[in-house]
Amino acid sequence: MTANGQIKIFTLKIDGKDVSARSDQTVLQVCRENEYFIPTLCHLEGLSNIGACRLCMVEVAGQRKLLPACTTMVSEGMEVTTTNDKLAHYRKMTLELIFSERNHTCSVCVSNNHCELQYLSQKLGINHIRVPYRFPKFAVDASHPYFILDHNRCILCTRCVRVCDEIEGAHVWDVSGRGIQAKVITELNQPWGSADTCTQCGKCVNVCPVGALSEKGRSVAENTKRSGFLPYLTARRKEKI
Amino acid sequence: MKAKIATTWLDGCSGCHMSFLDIDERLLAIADRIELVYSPLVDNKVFPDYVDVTIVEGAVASVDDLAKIKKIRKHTKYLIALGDCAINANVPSMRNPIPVQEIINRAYVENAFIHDVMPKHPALPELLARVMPIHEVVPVDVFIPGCPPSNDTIFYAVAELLDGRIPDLTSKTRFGA
Amino acid sequence: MPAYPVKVQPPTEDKRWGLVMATMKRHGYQSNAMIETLHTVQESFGFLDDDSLRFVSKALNVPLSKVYGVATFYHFFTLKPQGKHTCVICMGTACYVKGAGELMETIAKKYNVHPGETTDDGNLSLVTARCIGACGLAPAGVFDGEVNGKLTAADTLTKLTKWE
Amino acid sequence: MTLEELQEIKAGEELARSQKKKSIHVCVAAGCMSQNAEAVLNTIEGQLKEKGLAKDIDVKGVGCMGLCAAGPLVSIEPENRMFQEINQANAFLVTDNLEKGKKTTNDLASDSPFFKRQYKIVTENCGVINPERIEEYIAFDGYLGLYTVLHDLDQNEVVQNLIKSGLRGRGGGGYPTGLKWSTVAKAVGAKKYVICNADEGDPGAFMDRSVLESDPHRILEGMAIAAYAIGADEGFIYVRAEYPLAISRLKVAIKQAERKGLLGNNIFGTTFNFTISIRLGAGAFVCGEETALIASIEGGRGTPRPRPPYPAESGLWGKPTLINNVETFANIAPIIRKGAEWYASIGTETSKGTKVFALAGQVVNTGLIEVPMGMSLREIIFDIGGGIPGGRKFKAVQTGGPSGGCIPEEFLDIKVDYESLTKLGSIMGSGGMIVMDENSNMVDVARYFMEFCMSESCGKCVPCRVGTAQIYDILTKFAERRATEADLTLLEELCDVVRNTSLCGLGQSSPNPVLSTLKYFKHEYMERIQAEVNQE
Repeated sequence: MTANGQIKIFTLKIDGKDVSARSDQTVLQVCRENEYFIPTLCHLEGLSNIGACRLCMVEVAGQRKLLPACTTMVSEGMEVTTTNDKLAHYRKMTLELIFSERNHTCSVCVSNNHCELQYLSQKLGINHIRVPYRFPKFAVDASHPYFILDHNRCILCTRCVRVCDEIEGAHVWDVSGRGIQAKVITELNQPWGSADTCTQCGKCVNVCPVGALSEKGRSVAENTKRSGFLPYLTARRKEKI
Repeated sequence: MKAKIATTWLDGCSGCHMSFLDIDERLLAIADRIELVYSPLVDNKVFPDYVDVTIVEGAVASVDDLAKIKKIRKHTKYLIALGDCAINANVPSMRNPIPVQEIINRAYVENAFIHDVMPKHPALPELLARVMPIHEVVPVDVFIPGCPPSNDTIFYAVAELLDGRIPDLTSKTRFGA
Repeated sequence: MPAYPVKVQPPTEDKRWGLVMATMKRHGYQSNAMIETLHTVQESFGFLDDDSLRFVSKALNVPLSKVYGVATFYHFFTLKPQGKHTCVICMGTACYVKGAGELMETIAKKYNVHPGETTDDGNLSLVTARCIGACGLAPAGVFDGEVNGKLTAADTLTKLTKWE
Repeated sequence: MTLEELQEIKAGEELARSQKKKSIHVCVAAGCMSQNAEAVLNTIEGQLKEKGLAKDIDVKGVGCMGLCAAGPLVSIEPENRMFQEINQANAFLVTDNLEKGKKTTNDLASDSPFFKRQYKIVTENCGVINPERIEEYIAFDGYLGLYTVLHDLDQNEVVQNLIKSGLRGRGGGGYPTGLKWSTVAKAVGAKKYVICNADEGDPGAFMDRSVLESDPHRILEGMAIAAYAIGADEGFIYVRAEYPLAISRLKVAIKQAERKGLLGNNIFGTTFNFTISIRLGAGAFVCGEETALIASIEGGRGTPRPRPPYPAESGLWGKPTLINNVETFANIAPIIRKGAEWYASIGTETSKGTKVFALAGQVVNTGLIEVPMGMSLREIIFDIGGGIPGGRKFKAVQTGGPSGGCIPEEFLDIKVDYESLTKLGSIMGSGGMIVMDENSNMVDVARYFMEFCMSESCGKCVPCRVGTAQIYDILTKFAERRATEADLTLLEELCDVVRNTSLCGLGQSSPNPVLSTLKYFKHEYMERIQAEVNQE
């Protein structure tokens, strides 16, 4: 779907309403374009989609399983349901699982009031977490001259890993271990400040949806993220090629 | 008949109670509809046999907290978890990844300038291995997140309950608000 | 492969690096040879240390964090040196229903070591296996490479005592 | 290689065999190997030499004979007299009794139901041929299927044959193999790959390993036929590093096939080229999932990605890729040789052919068996398996490994096929079958499998990463009798979320052991719910 000539225009139904879409669009893109609300955390416009947070699950008529809107391409005549009781329940539960995994203490978090996780919890009507908190023990890495990494707040969306690899081209970040033991690391799981490959560009910090990555020496109110540069950056780079 | 209201705190900073008091003169508006039967703010030291609404601030951190909340639940119709500590154990729970003895030792021996002794008095309640939100111990009817929830939020919640409705606070408050 | 391939020198003079180099060469120094290469490193040196990970990263032109991510994803790889002796207890389903759990507990208790760890004196590594395929002999264990079946707690401790 | 050369090899083998009076087979698959089968082999050879019989009696190591619990196993052919638990000290029992007649203490009835009730297709050469000699495979019509395909059938005919045979994927899902092949065959692309999934990760399953160790050429031939049918020229076998014997025998087999021109360029004098390389797994169950397996072959972390696109369309390095499991490939050559109709005549309406099971746990005859689809669980466990040892009572059988479920006694007469097992809340899976007796506690069993899924979760998607850990914690509460009614509700809800929202099959199926035990053994959960303690 790279050459313009191959792109087709489809008509599909979202929550019963007809909408049009380009064949190179994902269900999520079309839903957002038409102002249907679908929660996401791992997705970020400008980065590759990995379908990992499972918040954007939607129903597609004729499909036995729920599908992540971020990685599902549109097709002609597709019928998408973006929300119903079941989807709302699953989204809430998934978000609760994220909250229970690490130590998300909003009241003392550097991202309080400008955090995507916190925002979604309110938006989805979560006022308490029913699954028990796991309270794992994690350290804070403040070795970098400009930035701080706090694993306690990390939700493993891997936006930092992807932006560093796909946009900055440095691949300082990756994920180590697996399952519930997984965590983001820099180079050989060494202090961030000692990672020679880090260009200190700060993209990872700005795409982090939560308080896991933040700027040093800034107050909570000042630690807002700016991820809007991403689509711009990808568009500029495409121009150059 | 006036609604019997109780308030209490477990492991918290009493900030939620301060916020509650910030309702200020609006308290007068509901004063004739409620009877404050038990609270840190009043003299009664025995929890009554029947309470319509108990508002609890703070997390469950000690054996005393545990016994207290179980007793409260038994004698309360609507139990309200007020504030993040009550709902997600918040700041008190930040000790959870570390073993209790290590924490106490750190606080009272290693970091003590004078009197570096472990506190040992029969009146001191034993700490639980981990601090828990209230709903992990007993069922909770209404959750009012926030650190602390604003006085407006609390007033709205109480007013709704007095009118016989379970308040919907989704748009009014959230964790860390 | 980099545009101008530069042969990366191994971190030490150790002859075993030759085996590692051979594996990489066989795969044309392509980045997808990483897992095969790590296998060879572990076979040759017993575990993967930072120096070897750095070397593999450089030689195959793979980011450090990616090498680390891969090395820690697969449970076959270990980043710590193993003990003088290794005791593997099979925790496959067949062994489990025949009491492998109790075997494991007995050893863990006596030697104060958890599965996947090595005793403080570096003498014994206790390892669990998902299934060593000796289901007919359940519960089974591997003691320094030698498979033993139909184990009892007493058998196991007798074997381990010999290593003390 | 030509057909004539193939036949020459076969004739040569037959001649050599006819020149020996008898042959002694010693099982050298992993189960018996771990009990010193190699020494038994050497001892027998030595004894025959002493007796001056080395010329007349052939001794060879063969693949898995099936009854692993009684190993090391030895047999005298052609009369198929079997011996069990042979070691260096009692090996004379075999060499002293080459003539029929005298019973020994270690005789094993080769006409017992364990052997007689089986139907061998996949394992037809197991226990018969020396896995390290390509000539023996050829002597049993090996590579004839490949020849037939290359010379007599076009690509579509091969695919149609597979469709007609009704063969379904033996890795677990049961997806129709012919359909899968035809999808990859139709995918656009000059470069395509064939991958053999030999990352047998189910704890308690060792079917694939046995086949690889006992008859590796069968897999190579199956892969080559597949490659021809879909238009691939390169193949990979992704095999667990935990299977060193299987790996070394595969390496030997590949080398032999290359030398004989059965792999490489212009196979059987045609334009068909095909090479196979081995890639080692490194201890990650999730790599059995096809997109994770591909990620691993590409050298990365074995994390699955959302499908579509399916590997058939965009697989290894983005190219159309066919992935089948070991047992599936092992069925291919017989289907080609004996015909799709023959194959389709075996089994049930929806599930054709045979299935290999690894029978283990609390059952008398633990080992490897192959039976036609549609045999009942009761026949498998009680006739072939010999029932429960020690006069204890049967409680449940666990099929399908960590993705499967526990089936209670009331369903023992169900005919085993893909659909019937799924209906019971379990799955066929790759073929692990663990029998549990009355002493097994089903909550503990569920917890055991959940621990497995938790530590094998790749960690990419939230429901599987956190959900399995939360479910495990709740099951621990049950095991320790700390659970409440609320925990039971939460357990059921979590299972539902993990099943319906996880990214890959590992996550989606991970609640199965919990759900099936909740379905059939709920009382065991209820018994562990903490009595409401005094709240004051």
